[in-house]
Amino acid sequence: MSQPQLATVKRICWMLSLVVVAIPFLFPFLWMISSGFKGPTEIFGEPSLIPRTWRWQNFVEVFEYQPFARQYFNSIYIACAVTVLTLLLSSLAGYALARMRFAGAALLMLFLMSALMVPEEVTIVPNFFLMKWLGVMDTHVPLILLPVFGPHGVMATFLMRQYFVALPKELEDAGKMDGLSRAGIWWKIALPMSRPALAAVAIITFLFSWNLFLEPLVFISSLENFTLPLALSNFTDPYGAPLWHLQLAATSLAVVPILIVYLIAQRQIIESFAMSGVKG
Amino acid sequence: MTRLTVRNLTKSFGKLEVIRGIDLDVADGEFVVFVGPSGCGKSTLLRMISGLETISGGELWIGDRKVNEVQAAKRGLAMVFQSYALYPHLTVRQNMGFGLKVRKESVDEIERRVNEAARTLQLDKLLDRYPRELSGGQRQRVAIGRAIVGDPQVFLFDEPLSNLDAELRVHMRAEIAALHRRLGNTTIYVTHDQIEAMTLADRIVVLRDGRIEQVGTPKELYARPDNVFVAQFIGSPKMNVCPVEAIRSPLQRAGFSTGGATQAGLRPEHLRIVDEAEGILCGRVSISEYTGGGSLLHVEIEGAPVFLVENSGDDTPQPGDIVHLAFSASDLHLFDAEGRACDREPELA
Amino acid sequence: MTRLTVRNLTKSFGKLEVIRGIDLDVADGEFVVFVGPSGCGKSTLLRMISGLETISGGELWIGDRKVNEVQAAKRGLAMVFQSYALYPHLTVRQNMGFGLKVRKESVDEIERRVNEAARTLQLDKLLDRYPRELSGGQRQRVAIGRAIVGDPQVFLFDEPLSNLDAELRVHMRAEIAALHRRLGNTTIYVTHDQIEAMTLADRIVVLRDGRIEQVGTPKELYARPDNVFVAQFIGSPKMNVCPVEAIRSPLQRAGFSTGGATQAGLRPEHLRIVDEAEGILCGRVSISEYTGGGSLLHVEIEGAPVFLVENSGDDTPQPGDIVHLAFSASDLHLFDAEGRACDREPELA
Amino acid sequence: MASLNEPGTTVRAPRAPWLTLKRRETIEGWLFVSPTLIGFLIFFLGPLIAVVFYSLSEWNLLSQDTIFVGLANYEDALTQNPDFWQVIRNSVIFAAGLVPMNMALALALAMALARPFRGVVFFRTIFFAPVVTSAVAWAIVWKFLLQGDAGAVNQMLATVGIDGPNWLREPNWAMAAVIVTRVLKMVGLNMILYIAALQSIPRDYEEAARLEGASEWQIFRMVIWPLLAPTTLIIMVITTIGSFKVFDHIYLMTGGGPENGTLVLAFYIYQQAFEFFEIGYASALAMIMFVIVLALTVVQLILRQKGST
Amino acid sequence: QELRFTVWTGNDAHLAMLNGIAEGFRESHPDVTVRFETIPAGDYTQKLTFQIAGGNPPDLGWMFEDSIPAFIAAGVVEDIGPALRETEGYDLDDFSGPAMDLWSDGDAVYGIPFSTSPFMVFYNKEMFEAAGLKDPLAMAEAGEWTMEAFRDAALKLTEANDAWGFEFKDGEGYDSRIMHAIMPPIRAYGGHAWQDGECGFDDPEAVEAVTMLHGMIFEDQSIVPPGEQGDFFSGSAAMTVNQISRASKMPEAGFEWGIAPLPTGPAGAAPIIGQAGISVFAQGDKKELATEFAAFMTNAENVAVMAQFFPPARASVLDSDAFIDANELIPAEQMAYVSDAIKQGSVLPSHENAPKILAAMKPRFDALFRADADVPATLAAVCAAIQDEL
Ligand SMILES: Nc1ncnc2c1ncn2[C@@H]1O[C@H](COP(=O)(O)OP(=O)(O)OP(=O)(O)O)[C@@H](O)[C@H]1O
Ligand SMILES: Nc1ncnc2c1ncn2[C@@H]1O[C@H](COP(=O)(O)OP(=O)(O)OP(=O)(O)O)[C@@H](O)[C@H]1O
Ligand SMILES: [Mg+2]
Ligand SMILES: [Mg+2]
Repeated sequence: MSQPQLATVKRICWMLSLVVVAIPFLFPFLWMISSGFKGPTEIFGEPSLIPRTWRWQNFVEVFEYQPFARQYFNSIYIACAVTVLTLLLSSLAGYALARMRFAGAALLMLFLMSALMVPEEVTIVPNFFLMKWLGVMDTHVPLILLPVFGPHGVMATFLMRQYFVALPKELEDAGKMDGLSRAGIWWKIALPMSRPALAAVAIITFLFSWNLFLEPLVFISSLENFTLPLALSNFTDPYGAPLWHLQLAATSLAVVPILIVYLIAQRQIIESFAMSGVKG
Repeated sequence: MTRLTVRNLTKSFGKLEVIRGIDLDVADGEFVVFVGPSGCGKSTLLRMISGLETISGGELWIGDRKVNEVQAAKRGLAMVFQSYALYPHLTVRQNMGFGLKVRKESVDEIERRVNEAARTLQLDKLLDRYPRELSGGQRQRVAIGRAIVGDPQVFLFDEPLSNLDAELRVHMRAEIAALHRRLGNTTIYVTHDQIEAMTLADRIVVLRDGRIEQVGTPKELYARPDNVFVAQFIGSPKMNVCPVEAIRSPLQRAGFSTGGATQAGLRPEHLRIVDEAEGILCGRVSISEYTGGGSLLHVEIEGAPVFLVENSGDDTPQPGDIVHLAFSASDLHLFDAEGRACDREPELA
Repeated sequence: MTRLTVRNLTKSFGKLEVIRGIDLDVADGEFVVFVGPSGCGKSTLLRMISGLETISGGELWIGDRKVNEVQAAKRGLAMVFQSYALYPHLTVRQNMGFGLKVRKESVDEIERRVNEAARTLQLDKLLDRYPRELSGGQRQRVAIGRAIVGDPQVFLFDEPLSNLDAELRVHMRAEIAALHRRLGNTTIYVTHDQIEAMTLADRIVVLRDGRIEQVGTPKELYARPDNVFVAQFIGSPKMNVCPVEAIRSPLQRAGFSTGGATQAGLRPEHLRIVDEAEGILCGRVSISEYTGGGSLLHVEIEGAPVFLVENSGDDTPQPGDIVHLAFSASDLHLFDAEGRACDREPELA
Repeated sequence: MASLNEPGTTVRAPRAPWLTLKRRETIEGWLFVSPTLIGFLIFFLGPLIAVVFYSLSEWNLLSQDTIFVGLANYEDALTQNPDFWQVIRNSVIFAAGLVPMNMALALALAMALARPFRGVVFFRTIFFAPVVTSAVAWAIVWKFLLQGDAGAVNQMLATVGIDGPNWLREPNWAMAAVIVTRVLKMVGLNMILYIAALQSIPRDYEEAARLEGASEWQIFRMVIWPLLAPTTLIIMVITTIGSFKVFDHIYLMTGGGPENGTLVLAFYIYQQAFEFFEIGYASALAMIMFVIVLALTVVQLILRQKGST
Repeated sequence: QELRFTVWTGNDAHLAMLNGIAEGFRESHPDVTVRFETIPAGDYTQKLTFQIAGGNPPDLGWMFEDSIPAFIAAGVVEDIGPALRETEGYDLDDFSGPAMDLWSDGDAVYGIPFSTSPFMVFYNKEMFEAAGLKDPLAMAEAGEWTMEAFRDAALKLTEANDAWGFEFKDGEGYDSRIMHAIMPPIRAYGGHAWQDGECGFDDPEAVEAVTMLHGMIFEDQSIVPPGEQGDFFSGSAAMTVNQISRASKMPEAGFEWGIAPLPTGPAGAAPIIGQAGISVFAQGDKKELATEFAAFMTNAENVAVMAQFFPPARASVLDSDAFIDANELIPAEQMAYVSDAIKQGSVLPSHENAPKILAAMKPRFDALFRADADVPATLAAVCAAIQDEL
């Protein structure tokens, strides 16, 4: 075989093996979406990827069973709020830690970093009482505050700091010479220049909030305040038995838009991860 | 009144003392260049003047205002950075107008001054481009434009040309010189390229390790360096320095007195290849580098380190050839054991 | 047998043709330098020779072996990268021994050859350091050391000195030359610095846009460039080129024939400042840059672009002065409308 | 005007103002970090300290009775409760299974997908997609796919003649199943991090090695892998901490069963706190978890220190 | 004023009925509205606890049978006994004795059951015919519907149909419904789960009952085994056990079906009921009003209304023809069995430490439901595991 032919054969084998590895990643999505169209009885029948009868009303029932649209909206707006707040605070603090020489900065950094080692499970109980004391049980306030200020927020701060440290300093010096205040430099120079890092932090933060499960489980009790992860595990009949067809239809509804957004933005997402300090 | 006065200025980063007491007076309109090897504190000193770096000790006066604790933007200076530091998300026009906008100048005024500066620098056609759409030289010019719109009393440049290629560097160097002649602002310019320093400066400040080694006009530094460091730093290729001991007998034979000097220096361009009769020093060519206009010879002289010799004649010696070198008394630099230049009576007299 | 033969070599990246048919013969032991402006394809050509880049068309022979489809490692060459590409996690010793180790040489043999190379390059004391603990020049030397331990037939260098500062560059350049003289391997060296090319090369290959503009010894290129491009590319500061029209009358007055030439070129170092009587060209100094040994004048000649003039005399004209310039006939370069050099009968005769 | 020649003595020389540039910077710095810092103190550090106190008491959430019991909770966990050690064992097995598998797969995928080729985007997307999918959805679907004989996985295995186990019903298989499905869910993130790291390694290294005759494997083993060490360490720390935090996945897939085979620490804490309402005991467990994670992280960081010198 | 009332149903028909009752209450209390808050059943107790501990308790709520003892023990549910006795026309004694057992302690009443639903066998008539078996209802009438008959039927059903013979309640018999799976046979064999702080799982009766179940699962393979799906309602199993509210699922199923009582065992009939009650929370600030509403909701009239979904515990309603005929899905002769079961049935075992007991039991039962399990030993292990909590 000549070199080019050999290369082609190699390429084909290579692609095939990638495809095989991809199956367990891809199949659940296909199966989930297809099952979302099946009736409650068909799900348990002979498995097949294509539903025998397409049960479109699953997707109607999802919204009738519980205030799913409302819950969907809750998840979106909470995730947005968490993302915006996290970006704001983490970039502020990250900027200061990276760029400003102030007494105690190094110590503060260490101090904050210690949070990365503490799982949320550890502090959830006292936070529960804190939220009770603040009178914000069964509201979305804890779901916004805890991610922003908890370990995840610290992680975001750290990532932003890493990125700012690597940014050329001269632009900021130029801003200083131009008469910008610190806040001005941060807002007008540092932030516009750190789009990749902001994007990366925004993505992880959004996902983090979007997928949050323990906190809503603990802090939210009324249906209309549910977020998606809770709602998804809540398609049960009044006695607690799961309504699989609805659950899977709802799961598809929850996952597909995110996947589409991801597909559209995937190049930027990977780039921003690559360009930001996420790599450590 | 844009004299600049520096008194015993010091700067420490933590325990590391980087600027160790600098005294300097820059006259109104003067073009002063800081040179020195990498890490000697040039940028730090400049940044202390600009206000970007705090001052650990000493005093800094701009005009008759002590500015130690004055914010950068309020010192009335403008700075051009090595990387140009153009805001990538703003157009050229916005970049140049940024400082004025921050200072809340009226839109008309900003427009007027940006246009004026753009005309001065021939940037008119580029005003609506983004920095990434500019060539290196154009960026450099925008960076200067941004500095001049603010009408600063003092210009600061930190290695503004080091990101350009050799050709462009020569060109922009001339432009900066022309600009200074036109505007006449007091200017402080940092570079590690001594050719740049020589060609631009009214006075050169040679820094080393946070201290000033010598201050003077380019000619003074070239002709009468205060010490070995300056002697070797100024001029290219650098001055050949060897222990007097190694060449004492040839020198004596030629009638040069060496006094108490322990080191002797000779610039490559001052060494002439001559006949054996006229020759003072004699050595073997180890390498001969053709440079077009001439060639650069590496000459091994017994007992001394390799001497570089610039030969502009067409009859280039080949490696292995024995050559004889001559120089005039005024081109011989003598230094004492500490590297300080020895007084040369012949010239003082 | 380490001749290198390149026949009509081409390379395309997708639709972009980067190397457009190169023919070249490199003799055994020859030191050939590729120069050319950035992006002209120097690195690509070198990488095609090394085997790191596939060959789109044409033939490549090393010795009498056609190596188009031979793996990089089996072509018997070694390469020194611009970034040195020293493995940061390995000591100098391990870096140098890496190639031998992957080729499963015995531990003793590796030890022996690494030590030998280290001695050649004076790296003995650094063998147990990590690359990050070395200075730029030392790293450079290790990179070369890594190349020579494999005892390659051909050395390839891709801008090996461009990360060093000016001083060190001069020094390392000499070292590379010395090494080549000692080892005598066929060497191909890429640089965009024409001084480096001039001083190192047996022959220089000037590339432009994927094509060879001229091949020749440094002297040939300097003295008899084939075209304007080469003329301006070789030599520093670059050759002054102006339309013949602009200086026709002075030339005629001086008795120089211009034939059918449309452009004339004069090197700054070939222009002499003379009395009005001897002067061929006359202009006003706009800038005078002091460079220590001499000065570089920017001379405005009416109707022509600014001429650079190198003046090594001590009596430097000041800006504003009127100067008269002379040059010898052999230093006048004439080019036709396409930029090709016109034959100069006087010299051929 | 004479005074102008001696700036040090001019009458206009002001005394150094209180608000020196340095002080200003410090004040601004603290202002910048204060929102984060205050939030951190209130919602993180405060609670963390509270946990220490809670852990010293016996406290039932429903009845709100609090009794100070000293170290009894710890004693109970460490010496009395047989479940505790099983939980620790499970957590360790979970981490020990998940971390290497995750990292090996992430690295393999990254190596395959770091350089562009036709279809690279497609594959990167597929491998990253589970990361953006909610853990709940992922767990629910896999729970379904992993049913005994009727599940899609076993059906598929059956077509190639393998009689798959009853995945979620046998303790060892259940552990394997939660680990693997968790790896599938999260490996994309590490893959991206590795891709980013690989892309930041100059190609020169690889090419230099290739020129010297190294095989692909040698290039990986002797050049790429050592250069990836810092990234590997970060990923290892993050993944290890993450593996101790896994809660939702297990809650939804196995509920800790069968036979407590997948009962891990995070879930156990949750169970004690929010199913049995034993706040004190749960807090003691949380402290233990904190210490474990802290110790692991410190060990890993020390290894890094050692590795880099 | 507004009363918050937590429920676990999100079913529109249920909520409509509840709102109707609330509307009725407004006749006497025009300024009172009642807001029914749905908390999903799965997390109900937990969320309710959070609300109480979080200082935001509802005024009233539905309570599960398995969580009420803990709530009583913690003192968070109000004793409404005195108030009910004083309420005019409210006949507390009308509630059947066994039904009230769980909800009262002496004179104190901590809740009123609104749903007392017996577990019945649902069966697929078509599959019984295909297996040539006698209808379970007929067997029951003939007194032949014993555990042996049940096991035998399950086996034959499995052989005759492409389906399992029997499915535990909702297919969750190995997970959240362990007690529903094992208690009917244990009781039928004369055993018990625990009594007076003593574990009963390792008594011979219980062992025998569980051994039978184990045999059905792994020897006969007539019960849907762990990890498999064999949904009765989609025709994959011939019999299941469930409460009558599940009859609402049957019209979709598309096969002939019926309900029969639980099979009898050596100890005779042992009907089992599941219960849910209404409690008033002690921390609420409108306890009196809440109590009044609880009384209103569980008076004879409203219990009859609720009977359409929730089998009542009031003897007067149970005996009424209205109740027997109320369920349009279930024929009257089958409803009679339901009625009987309610009156004679006993509630599933409960305990104030129920969550911990169940959690402690669960892993040991996981071990039980394996083909090679040693039943007596495993049950002994169950007892050992839960003894501390009893
Ligand atoms: N922010 C800082 N913290 C600590 N040390 C610093 C800092 N900035 C500079 N230094 C140190 O101060 C010394 C002088 O640095 P400076 O940048 O002024 O040198 P330079 O003369 O500008 O060199 P170059 O020619 O390389 O730009 C160096 O040793 C440098 O390491
Ligand atoms: N992998 C590649 N894919 C596409 N185009 C490439 C690739 N490598 C090089 N090129 C293009 O080929 C041309 C020649 O590149 P090359 O690196 O050989 O230039 P060079 O002469 O070495 O320049 P420099 O002096 O800047 O190193 C450039 O236009 C470059 O953009
Ligand atoms: Mg500097
Ligand atoms: Mg190149």
